[in-house]
Amino acid sequence: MSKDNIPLWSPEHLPLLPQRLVEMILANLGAPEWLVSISGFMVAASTVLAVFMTAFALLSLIERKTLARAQNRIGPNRAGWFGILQPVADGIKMLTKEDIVPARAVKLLHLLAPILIVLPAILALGVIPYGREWTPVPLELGLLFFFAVGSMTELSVFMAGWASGSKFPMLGAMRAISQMVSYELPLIITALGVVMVSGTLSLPEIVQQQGGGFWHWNVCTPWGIVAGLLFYVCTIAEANRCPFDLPEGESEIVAGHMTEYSGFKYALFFMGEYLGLFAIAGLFVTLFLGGWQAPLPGLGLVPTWLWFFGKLALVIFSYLWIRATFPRLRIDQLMRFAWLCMIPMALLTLPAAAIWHYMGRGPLSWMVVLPLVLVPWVLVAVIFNKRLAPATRTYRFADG
Amino acid sequence: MSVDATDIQTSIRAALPDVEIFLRTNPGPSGQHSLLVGNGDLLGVMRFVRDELAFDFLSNVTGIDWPDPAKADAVASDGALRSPHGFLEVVYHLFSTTKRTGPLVLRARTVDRAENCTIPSVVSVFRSAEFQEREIYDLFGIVFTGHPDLRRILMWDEFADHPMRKDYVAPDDYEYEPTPHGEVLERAQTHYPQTAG
Amino acid sequence: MSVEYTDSDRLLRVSLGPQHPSTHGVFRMNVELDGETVVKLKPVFGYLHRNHEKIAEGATYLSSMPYTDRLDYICPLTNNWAYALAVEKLAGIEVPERAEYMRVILAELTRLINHTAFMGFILGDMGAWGSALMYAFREREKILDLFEHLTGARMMANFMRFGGCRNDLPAGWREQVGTLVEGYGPFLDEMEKFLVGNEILLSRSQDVGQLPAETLVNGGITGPMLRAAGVSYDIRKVDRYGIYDRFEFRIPLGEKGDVYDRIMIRFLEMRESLKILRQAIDQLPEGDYVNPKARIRGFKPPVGEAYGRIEGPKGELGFHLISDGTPNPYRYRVRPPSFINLTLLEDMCLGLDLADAVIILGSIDIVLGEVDR
Amino acid sequence: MASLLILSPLVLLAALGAVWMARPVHAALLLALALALNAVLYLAMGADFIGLVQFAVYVGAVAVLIVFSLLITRQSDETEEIARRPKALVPGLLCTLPVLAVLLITASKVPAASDEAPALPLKKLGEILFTTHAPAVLAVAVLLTAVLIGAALFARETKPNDP
Amino acid sequence: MQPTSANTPAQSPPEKPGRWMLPGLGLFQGLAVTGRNMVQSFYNKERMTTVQYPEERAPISPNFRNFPFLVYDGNSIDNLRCVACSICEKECPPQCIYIVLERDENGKSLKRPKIFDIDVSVCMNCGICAEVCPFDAIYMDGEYELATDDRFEGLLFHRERLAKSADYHMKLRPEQASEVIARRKAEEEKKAAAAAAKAAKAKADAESKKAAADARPADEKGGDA
Repeated sequence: MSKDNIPLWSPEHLPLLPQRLVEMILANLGAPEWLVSISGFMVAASTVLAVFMTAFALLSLIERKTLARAQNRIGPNRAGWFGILQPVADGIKMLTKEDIVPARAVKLLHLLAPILIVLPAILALGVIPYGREWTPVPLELGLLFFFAVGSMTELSVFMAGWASGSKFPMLGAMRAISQMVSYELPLIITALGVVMVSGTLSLPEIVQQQGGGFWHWNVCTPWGIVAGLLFYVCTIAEANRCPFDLPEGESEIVAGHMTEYSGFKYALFFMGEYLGLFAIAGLFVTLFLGGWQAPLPGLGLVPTWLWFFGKLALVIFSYLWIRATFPRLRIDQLMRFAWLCMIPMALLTLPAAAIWHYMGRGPLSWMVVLPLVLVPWVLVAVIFNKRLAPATRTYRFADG
Repeated sequence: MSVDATDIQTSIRAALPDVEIFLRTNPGPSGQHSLLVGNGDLLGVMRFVRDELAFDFLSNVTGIDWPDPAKADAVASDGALRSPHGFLEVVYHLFSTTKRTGPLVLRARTVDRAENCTIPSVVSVFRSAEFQEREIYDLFGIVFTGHPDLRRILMWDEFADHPMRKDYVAPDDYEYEPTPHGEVLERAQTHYPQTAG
Repeated sequence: MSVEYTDSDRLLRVSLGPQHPSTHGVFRMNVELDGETVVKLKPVFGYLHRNHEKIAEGATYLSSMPYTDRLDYICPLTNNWAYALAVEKLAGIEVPERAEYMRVILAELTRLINHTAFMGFILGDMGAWGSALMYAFREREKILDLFEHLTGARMMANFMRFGGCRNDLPAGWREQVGTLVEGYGPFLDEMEKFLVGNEILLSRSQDVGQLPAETLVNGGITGPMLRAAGVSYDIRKVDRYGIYDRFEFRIPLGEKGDVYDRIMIRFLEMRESLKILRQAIDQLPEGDYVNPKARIRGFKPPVGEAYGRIEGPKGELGFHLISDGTPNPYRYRVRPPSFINLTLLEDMCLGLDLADAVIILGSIDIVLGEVDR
Repeated sequence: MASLLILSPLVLLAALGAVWMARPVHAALLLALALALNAVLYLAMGADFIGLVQFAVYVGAVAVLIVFSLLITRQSDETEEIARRPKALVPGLLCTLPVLAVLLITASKVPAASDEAPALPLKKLGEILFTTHAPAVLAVAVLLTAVLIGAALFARETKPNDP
Repeated sequence: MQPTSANTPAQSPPEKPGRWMLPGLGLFQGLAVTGRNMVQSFYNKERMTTVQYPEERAPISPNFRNFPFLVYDGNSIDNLRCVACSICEKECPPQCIYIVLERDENGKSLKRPKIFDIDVSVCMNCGICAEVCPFDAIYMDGEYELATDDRFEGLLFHRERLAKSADYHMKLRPEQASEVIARRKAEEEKKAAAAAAKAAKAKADAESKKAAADARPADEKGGDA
């Protein structure tokens, strides 16, 4: 894309503005070619980081305020105008808090763990297409990169759990790893469905194919509904959020693998968790909700990255809503749910997607694929309900 | 509805021939008379009461310290003064969930307050006595023979004395209080001389 | 189902508490875990022990009434009533009609507070931290305001005297209770929508911590836990103390006695309490609120012994008093339902997960003020 | 070429550390580091797909499972582990030297590596895999499922007094 | 009598017994409840009960009781109603009141407390002192902002700090104060009447004695004074 004929200040290219400005200035100053491209990349990366750091700060405030509203409270409103400065206050508190390292901890791993949790989240954020023009790193193997980097978090959770030396982190690490490993399978299998249909691993390409109105989105296809739902549930499990927040189930094992951390390392854990949440929710929006595509064809005026962040906000609001409502699953129920219900259902979406693709994607394919996908759900609902899912009970009354 | 202690006593005597069981009338208006059971046949009586008379719920086990026996006989007496020196006593309140009958009060006494203050534990008959007997052991010092896990329950394990006994002297290392008066004042002044006078 | 392990070094010894988010106070459990399943669970008490009974022996009958508020500090008025009932049985004092009605109204309001707060706590233990608790505490605040309006303090009421109550109902109090009772029905429906059908709660709480009814009775378990296992034993119906025989209400009974039944039994009990409250408010007579002949100062009951008990929200709360004629009780014994309900805690938790042990402790609904006394 | 010179000693060091470390957890983590550096080597040479797959499969799955199994089993104490190490040096060297020799001989016969790797687009890779090599892929798939079921059965038996 | 468990299979709380429910429905009901609360917490006063404390203050109920205070009639502190009988000191459960009776030089009690301390860190505002005081001298206050940084002297309220005027009591609890005032006035009248009656009787005796004295003036000089 030639840079010179695109107006500098067009809203669509706003996110790229800092990068193009720096490159223009350096080019005018006669800097060598490699220096210009290197600094351009650095500035592009820092814009992504800046955007998501402010999003992280905002989300930590919005989460507390939405949870408060769901519980008929007001939430933080003392720091700053409407609690706006609360994230700043938390940041300063985290920085000034004493950083206690337990005596039995393995110092190096104890320090390395929080870093290795934030690292993959940031790498994953670099791959997601936020706007028609704005994909920080348009990799040809974007999705594979995302999952490769994403799977490293388990290693850092183990380091955090094992290096802290005490019991609760050990339990927390065990739970976290088993949960992440068993929910990564359905995550990848459902993502395969999208890859099969769009024929490419590069995320901008996948979003390109979902253009022209929301009925083109992957979620509005017979197999897409089921795959999207499963992917959504797996994102909750992958980001360790309620009802799958077993690793730091505070009512059982205090704070799981994060128990022995305090001060800025604890803040790093939270940053890693929230950035991971942005990354995995961003992937969900990219694969199933048509990334930066506008819901209706005629909306060319609005910059595309606004659609992406709007959908992202909606998805993350649904996480907060779920967190305000549901209790936690037990570890064996979580495992049984993953292996007995999620993975078979996810495997089922692959043939459904293939049939839908080779039957020409028209109404005929809808009629064939829809029952193929929904019948097992009904079967599982009936079986689960009769055998496993308990019904409510009747209670007799005595007068005496 | 309340229980008639006398006919319970007669039925126990009928079933267990040579049992030591004496009626203790309660002078107060509450009308809850009790039966004093010898330590030897406490378990037998408890098992009989649970199985035949359907008192399947042991609600409460209370420990009492009687330094002078006259007071004990004033509260629950059959006229004759039974033991010359002080003793420790345990009172059991039993109820029946099926027959809905009121408290059957049984009493068991130790020989004396110093060396052998032991009473057979009823945990084998009523599990509900487990924690309550541990508490009585902790606060009164009655050793319950046959208790599965007799440890201190409320005080910390290294605590030596038994606080609920009448002759227990509380430690006087009070934190300084601005308005001590009476004997609290004198004791506080021994600890904080500058506040005296 | 007992789980024996020979090589004990494979076990993970964890001490849950006394500083732990879900032990309802300073309560500690030494748990031995094999992976996640509980192999051994020994409760440790005594962190809040202040020897309430020794203080009561040194004080007069009246001055230990405010201390009974601090036994089970979530339902102070039922503690007061249990103590007043025991002393009235010890000294043979009659209670006028109006005072009996006031006592029933206050006890049923306290039962509402306790069971509503229980709903919030049990969901907090399961992980839905905050939502149910805040709704429960929003309703609890309304009832506490009623108590503050009547007794002068939200929680530490110190309101019952031997032979009646401390002061009369202020103007308009009765109507306020009426409006509260009307508003409570819809709140319970909303709470049930939140609780009853929730699959995660169902799967977490059903068939967890289940014991046969005989073991429960033999273990001295009383209150909603006993009725959840199907044993119909409610002291309001058994002893017919106070004027409970004038009201028409029923006792809900479960069949399995697991955590789910205990939650639902407390729900149904709240609905029954609302029924009692409606009847009590309609029939509240005029008259003096305390027995005129009852003395406040220098009260010396005759020599004797008495055991009085009531159906507290947590179980049978009893007071065993022995008087030797002096103004101070010779022996003052509290029969604490929370303490005795913990006897079978280990039997319920063996072989289950750590997460279940936390919920089972929550379903017993203990308050450490009463456990440690 | 520069990346090869920087990365390969690092990989060697990490692998040696993985072998030499006394505490099993350190060894496992160093193994993960070695595999990760290997993946970086592939990426540096331009073979993106292989690099990412190596990273995802080895670091993401294999290393995590090794570490997870360490977490569950009770570690034996390291002291007798350290005691055995010097004695193990001689047999260790005896085994590795012939392998090293074979490796060097084959490496010398290979023609000088051309600079750019043969560019193989992903789509063609997929087609080759599922057309010419389809039977091999199916055989591996059947083998993997058999292994999975076997592992599940093994896991079940060790749990004592299972109904 | 056997428990008549009616065994009437009442319907389980919200819906028919053991109704088959689509597995996901319960979760959505839960979401609906939190959603409704989230939306209504913006406009429904019933649900939003939080009060921004320093700016707005929740109203306290009329007979809310906090720490006790001594009542003095009129406007000067030295006519306290308290006569230092120290009944409240004996009856106070945690023993946190400390009274020293004021005596003049030759030991006659002046019916006034020289020292009247309440250790507010020990007092649990149970209200028993106000209940047992026969002279209406001590009542429970409604003021609750008493935080201090000094743990000892700051929480030891002396007589001056505790004493408050009768009309403060009237302002704090109108009906209780007016009832006390009425009762005290009635006692005054009764005492006055009794005094008057005694005085009248004394005068009557004096006249009768005088009359008797007049009747026999000759035999004794003195006559009573």
